[in-house]
Amino acid sequence: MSVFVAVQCDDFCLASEYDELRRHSACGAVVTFSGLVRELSNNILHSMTLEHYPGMTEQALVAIAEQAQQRWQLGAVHIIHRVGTLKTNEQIVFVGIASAHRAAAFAACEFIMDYLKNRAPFWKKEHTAAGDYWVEAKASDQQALARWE
Amino acid sequence: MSVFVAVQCDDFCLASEYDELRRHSACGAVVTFSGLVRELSNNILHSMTLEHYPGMTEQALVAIAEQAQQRWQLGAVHIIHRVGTLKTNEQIVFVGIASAHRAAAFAACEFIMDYLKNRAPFWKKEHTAAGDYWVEAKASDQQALARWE
Amino acid sequence: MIKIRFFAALRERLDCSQYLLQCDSNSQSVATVLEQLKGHDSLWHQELSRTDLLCAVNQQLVPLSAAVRDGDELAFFPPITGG
Amino acid sequence: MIKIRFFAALRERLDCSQYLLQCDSNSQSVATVLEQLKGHDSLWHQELSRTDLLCAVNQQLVPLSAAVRDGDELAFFPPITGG
Repeated sequence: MSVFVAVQCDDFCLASEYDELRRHSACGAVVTFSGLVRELSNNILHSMTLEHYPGMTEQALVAIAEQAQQRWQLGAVHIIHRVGTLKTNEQIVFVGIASAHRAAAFAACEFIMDYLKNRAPFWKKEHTAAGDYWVEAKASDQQALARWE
Repeated sequence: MSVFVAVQCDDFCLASEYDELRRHSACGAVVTFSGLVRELSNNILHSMTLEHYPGMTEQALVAIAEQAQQRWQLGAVHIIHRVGTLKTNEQIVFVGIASAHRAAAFAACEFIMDYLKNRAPFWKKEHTAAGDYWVEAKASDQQALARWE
Repeated sequence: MIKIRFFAALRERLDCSQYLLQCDSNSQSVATVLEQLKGHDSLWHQELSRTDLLCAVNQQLVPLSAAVRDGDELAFFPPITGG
Repeated sequence: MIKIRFFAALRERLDCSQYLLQCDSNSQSVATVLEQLKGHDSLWHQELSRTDLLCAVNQQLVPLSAAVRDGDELAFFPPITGG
């Protein structure tokens, strides 16, 4: 089982991550999640800035990966989260899982995203035509944790 | 909502599929599943041949994509399934979903794989040191459908 | 005529991928056709009696109670193992 | 000394990212420290009274009942919105 975690300003390349994940030859399933800066329907979002708590973020991501590893049989877990200013359609976050079986790969990938959304210290500030504002936490993200408990 | 379905001998490129999926600018989430020919622990698997029912397979995949589309708000669905002879670690199947929200993207991707495993007419024959044999259907694949009903 | 197709392990065991069946009535159930096919010989009888057999009429999965009409394509195959 | 850090909207509203607090006792709860910080002024009192405030001691999420010791790093921040 290998864990790779990165917090970075630079963009990431899904293809490179996938190529590493599929190298685990006992793994028949690779699931990836990519989170992107979404263009809002009213089109007022210009960009967003991601703030984080350096040091704590990396530890939190490793802890989340390890929790997933304890619950499911996984070959590899990759988590990348970007910080800094990102424009519409840019990549924010990547989670990739390699596992022998698809059910474990899907569950671990969704589990990691649900925990990351609640436990990894990142905050989004949106820059819009109407001004800058901090994104409010969503109740749905908190509720998403319930099913894993 | 766009649906793309392919049944082909040729390999596919995850990066190209992903680049198309993330073009849906209202989508904040892209989930991909890749199924690979798994190296068995006893290392006896040389390759496998995938047989299918030409005509029916394409229809079945489109029908599964449409069912997913009816259940969740999706921006794009891509399904690619290979046929012919594949070696260890080669890609067999790809399902990619773009959606506004991650929960829908995860659910639709897993739903499509669960239905594909039971409803799309593909059959695997494994070529091993001990001879060739048809893969037996797994009870776990049938059980996986239950939660969607 | 009904065009009958067999796939995968079933195709290999019957050593037959296509079979044209003379159609007496306008409409009959898949189950009726299956009984006719079982009469072919003891091997066919055994293979086509498997309870896990799947069937499709005009490339749509259907239960054995479904109707088959003259000109239809009927297919039998073992449980699916793709993906 | 306890090193206190604020992040995101809280950091902006307090206009403060770091704050060093003289530590009187060897060990105290996060809640006790929080009460001390609220005494800073009415703005701090208001902002640090929010019920959705999260806190970390030495970069681990903890409840307000957790202990803080001399030399620890204590952080307060609003609910997380990454991913």
